[in-house]
Amino acid sequence: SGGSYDYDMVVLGAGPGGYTAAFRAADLGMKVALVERWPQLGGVCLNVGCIPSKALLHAAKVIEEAHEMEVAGVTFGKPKIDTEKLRGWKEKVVSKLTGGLGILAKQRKVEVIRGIGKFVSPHEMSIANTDMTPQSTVLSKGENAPGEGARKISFKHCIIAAGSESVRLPGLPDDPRIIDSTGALEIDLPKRMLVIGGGIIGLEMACVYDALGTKVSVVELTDGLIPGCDRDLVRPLEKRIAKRYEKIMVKTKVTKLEALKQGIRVTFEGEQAPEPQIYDKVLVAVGRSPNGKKIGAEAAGVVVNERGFIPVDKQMRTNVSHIFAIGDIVGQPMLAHKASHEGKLAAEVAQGEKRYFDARVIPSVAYTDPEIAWVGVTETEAKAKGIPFEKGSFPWSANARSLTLGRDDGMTKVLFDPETHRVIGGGIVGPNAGDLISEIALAIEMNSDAGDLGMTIHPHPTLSETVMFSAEAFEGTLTDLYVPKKTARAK
Amino acid sequence: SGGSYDYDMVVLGAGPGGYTAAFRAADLGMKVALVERWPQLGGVCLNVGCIPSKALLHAAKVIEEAHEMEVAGVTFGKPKIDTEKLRGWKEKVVSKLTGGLGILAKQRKVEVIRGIGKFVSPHEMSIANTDMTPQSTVLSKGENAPGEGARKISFKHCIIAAGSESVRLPGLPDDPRIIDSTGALEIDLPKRMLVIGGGIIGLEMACVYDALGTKVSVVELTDGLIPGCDRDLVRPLEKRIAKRYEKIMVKTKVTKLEALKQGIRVTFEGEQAPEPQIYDKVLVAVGRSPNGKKIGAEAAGVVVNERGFIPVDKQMRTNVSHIFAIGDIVGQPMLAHKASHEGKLAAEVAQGEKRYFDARVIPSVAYTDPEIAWVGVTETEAKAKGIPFEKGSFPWSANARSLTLGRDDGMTKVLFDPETHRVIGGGIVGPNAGDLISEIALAIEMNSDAGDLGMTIHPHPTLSETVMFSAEAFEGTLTDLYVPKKTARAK
Amino acid sequence: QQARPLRGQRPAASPAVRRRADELGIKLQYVRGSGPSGRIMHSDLDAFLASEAAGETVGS
Ligand SMILES: Cc1cc2nc3c(=O)[nH]c(=O)nc-3n(C[C@H](O)[C@H](O)[C@H](O)COP(=O)(O)OP(=O)(O)OC[C@H]3O[C@@H](n4cnc5c(N)ncnc54)[C@H](O)[C@@H]3O)c2cc1C
Ligand SMILES: Cc1cc2nc3c(=O)[nH]c(=O)nc-3n(C[C@H](O)[C@H](O)[C@H](O)COP(=O)(O)OP(=O)(O)OC[C@H]3O[C@@H](n4cnc5c(N)ncnc54)[C@H](O)[C@@H]3O)c2cc1C
Repeated sequence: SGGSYDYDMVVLGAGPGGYTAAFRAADLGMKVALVERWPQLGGVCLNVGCIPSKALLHAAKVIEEAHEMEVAGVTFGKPKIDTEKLRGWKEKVVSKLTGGLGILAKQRKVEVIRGIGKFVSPHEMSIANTDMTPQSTVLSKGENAPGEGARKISFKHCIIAAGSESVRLPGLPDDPRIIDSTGALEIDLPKRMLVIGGGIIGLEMACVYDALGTKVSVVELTDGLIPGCDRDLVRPLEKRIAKRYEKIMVKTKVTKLEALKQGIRVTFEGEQAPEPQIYDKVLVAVGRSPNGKKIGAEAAGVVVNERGFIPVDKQMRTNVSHIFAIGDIVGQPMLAHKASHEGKLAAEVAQGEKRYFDARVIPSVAYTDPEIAWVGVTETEAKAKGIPFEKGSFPWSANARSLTLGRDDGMTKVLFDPETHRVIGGGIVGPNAGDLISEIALAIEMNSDAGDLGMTIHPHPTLSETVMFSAEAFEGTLTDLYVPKKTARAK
Repeated sequence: SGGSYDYDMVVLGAGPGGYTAAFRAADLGMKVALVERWPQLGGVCLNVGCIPSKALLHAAKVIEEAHEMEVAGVTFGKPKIDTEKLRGWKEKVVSKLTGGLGILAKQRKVEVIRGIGKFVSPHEMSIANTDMTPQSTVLSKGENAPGEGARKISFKHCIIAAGSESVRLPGLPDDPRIIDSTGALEIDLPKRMLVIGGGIIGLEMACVYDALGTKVSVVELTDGLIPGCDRDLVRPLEKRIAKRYEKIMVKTKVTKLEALKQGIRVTFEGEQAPEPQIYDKVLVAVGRSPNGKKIGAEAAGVVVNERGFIPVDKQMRTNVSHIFAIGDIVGQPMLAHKASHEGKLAAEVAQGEKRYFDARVIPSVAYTDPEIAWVGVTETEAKAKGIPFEKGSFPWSANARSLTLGRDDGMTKVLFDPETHRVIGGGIVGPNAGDLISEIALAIEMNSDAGDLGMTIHPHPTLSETVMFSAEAFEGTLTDLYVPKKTARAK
Repeated sequence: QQARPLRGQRPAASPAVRRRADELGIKLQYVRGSGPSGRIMHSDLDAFLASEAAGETVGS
């Protein structure tokens, strides 16, 4: 039914953006091909991103929780860690999900084509054979070269979902002890490790290695961990890891990495910079760069900017109107749930539906211990942009559920428009923050105000009560804490 | 400022309903006394209910999670359990919270009066000294007797928040091996225990004792566990405990308990009834009965029904208009978050605000493993009452976050009005279900429809995504599973 | 004279709108909702009050 084309829709890249787009397109009746260079579907997220990292983080969490129960009279010995088995378990989780995607593709008659896809014209793509895997991608030099056995397919519509890859720092020695997040997921445990980059990915991996026994240091160029997140949300994490990790260096630059026999010698620069140090491993987690320059976009006439991102409109269309782009390759935030939401939208628009990207907010989560999640306007952003706001917050040290979990270091805050009392943002730090933030996301999308959140009965004892309490704190109706002077707000 | 009265407001009972009412009344400017027979504030919930049970359930959860990580290559030895230390930890959690309440009362200048309160007239209460504790209440025979050193206080308004107590089965032998939930929280571990009553409280305690090494059996009179909850939500729990517990007997009646030297001999009746069995302990968890008949209500002219409940209107007023009643003592569901919501409302109404109880839904949670939570219309109820509904559901075996937690036994479902597509109910079974249900509660209160839930971007990978997926499943737009034949719904 | 309720179903208003209607003594059945899917917003209560003050009938 692709008319004169082989397919109604070709999707390039089978990450969360791509597979979602392909499946939605198929469900809407299109004949769809999904082009992917790796042997399994799922992209970075399932193969070497969200999923394996969260599996390892769960293992880390259980190790910590078991340890913390000692004060409660439940004493486990130090766990024996079989990294090979742990790796195998993590891979089983991944393959269960990627295998599931393969089945879903079959059920929907989405044709999965293995190979490296490149545009050769506005309606054609060449597919080159490859034996690339998620693990080999980053190191592979040959990914820009046309492969063997190339063939061509044509399409009426195309969705580019080719994602991103780890940024490589220029001038690094080629040494297996210098790894990126993909390498870190192999959990070949060093004694002493440096994580370059104090963003979400770096800190998540730091959390895993620390729990598994590695002595971890973190170095971050800017003046704080998790740039973009409010400081008060990061503080409980900082406090916790300051005690646990060897060293956390902010405002510090790594100027040189040398591969020595006894380890990687790292030179630092900055106020807090230590003497050069030798680490058994160095994890480079300084960001991700889009794959826009590697797909022959010029042959299709698709504009790619100098950083490799593909500009799109509110319908996910590139400058070439039958070609869409979604996910990490179109810009920040580089998050799986943004990619899949956009994938769905692009498929629907290609099918002729009049839809636009009009979600107001995209939540962010760091699955560290404690977890940190935020959505909508942050305080930092509000202050920088002069957005008026007031806030209600609730410390988890006064939340019953948190104490029963043996934790008191969490915090929830909700930001409100001072005039309408509408929820405009929120942030949570503490166990399960990632699950809890969804309620605030829904509140924002539904135009809920403080009264709505505060009068919705939340079950007791739960962590989710802190969202309600934050709204009550703002309204001046909170009883679970004493907030002197604040008088109830009329609305 | 109580005019001719000692207090503007006297609150009888300092459980979640009572302390919330007292604090709110004080914040609204009233002179408040809070009468409580136990030495600490917090009522059943904090002292011998929600909080200690959840603390123990957390310990149970950690033990299970640690055990489950063996397949992932993280092997802990069998934990050493020091029940005295565990009890101490649990008590520390409780006293941190009850102590916090004491401080909050002081900060608000709420006068806490220790003693047994009884109405002596519509505007007066007598307070009798007592040394009752949360642990001694149930066994105490003297609670109906007027105590020593009684004094009288007068009030303009009163809120009755005297709560409930465990139902005692008639004709039971008086034996320390026959316990109620309060006794069970002492975790004096037997080898073999029978839990009478397959409701939430019984199953939560069963979960704790099982994890701590007791051989547990459960007997339930009706035809299933957790009556009132949809069967599909209970099934994963049933499956899990069927493998772990010694025996689960439904449609079975306990006809006799005999205290023998070697244990408690229990006689059963019903299709699946076994021979009489001897247990080291028997936990009676067959419900809770309100304390309405023990507060001298007749002296104030307050109507108490034959079961001990106090009828109230939508403003929580009893038949005597300056006397309110809230919480367990006014009826089902007997839940802490219902009590505190009502407490706030009653205080506001007493202060002259024109408010009504108009929350649409009150969530329920069983903190078992897996957790079960539901809110709004259940399928069972919808079918019984002929409420039209359609449902969208999502199995956690296809949810990435669940798999990274090493679990695949959860399920989420959301019920919709077939015409408006509005959310009318929902149920979740799986870890953290209690936290997750709040989003569905908010959706119901906000009149959200399937599109609202489905188009709100939920972070990946989280368990909260299953709420969004359920809405998409209903709408026919789900890509994370294949739902054949269903075509997208127009709205 | 009493206007007819606009709908038989439970009016679609959020908790805060319901609370304010309670306080103002407004029966939501008589209020037209201008929000998505006919939801009653705070502004609809304002409009309702204004129209009442102006002596207009609603529901026509
Ligand atoms: C360690 C780590 C942890 C993360 N954790 C989270 C998290 O918890 N939550 C979250 O939301 N996000 C997380 N992310 C980010 C998330 O993985 C990405 O945002 C998401 O994968 C982007 O999806 P996508 O569909 O845009 O592209 P990708 O997932 O990057 O998929 C692109 C796909 O395209 C294929 N491809 C590229 N070029 C070609 C070509 N020329 N021919 C054929 N195939 C091609 C690739 O092989 C790949 O499969 C994490 C990332 C990392 C690295
Ligand atoms: C084991 C267990 C677990 C539970 N778990 C949960 C849960 O997880 N979530 C949940 O929502 N609910 C749970 N509940 C139910 C919850 O505890 C009750 O719904 C809640 O405590 C009711 O609050 P209340 O304010 O109405 O009364 P209560 O908490 O019963 O408090 C009544 C107070 O009044 C005092 N009092 C009574 N009579 C007098 C008198 N004459 N003079 C002075 N003081 C008096 C009592 O001492 C008590 O402090 C649980 C209950 C139990 C037993």
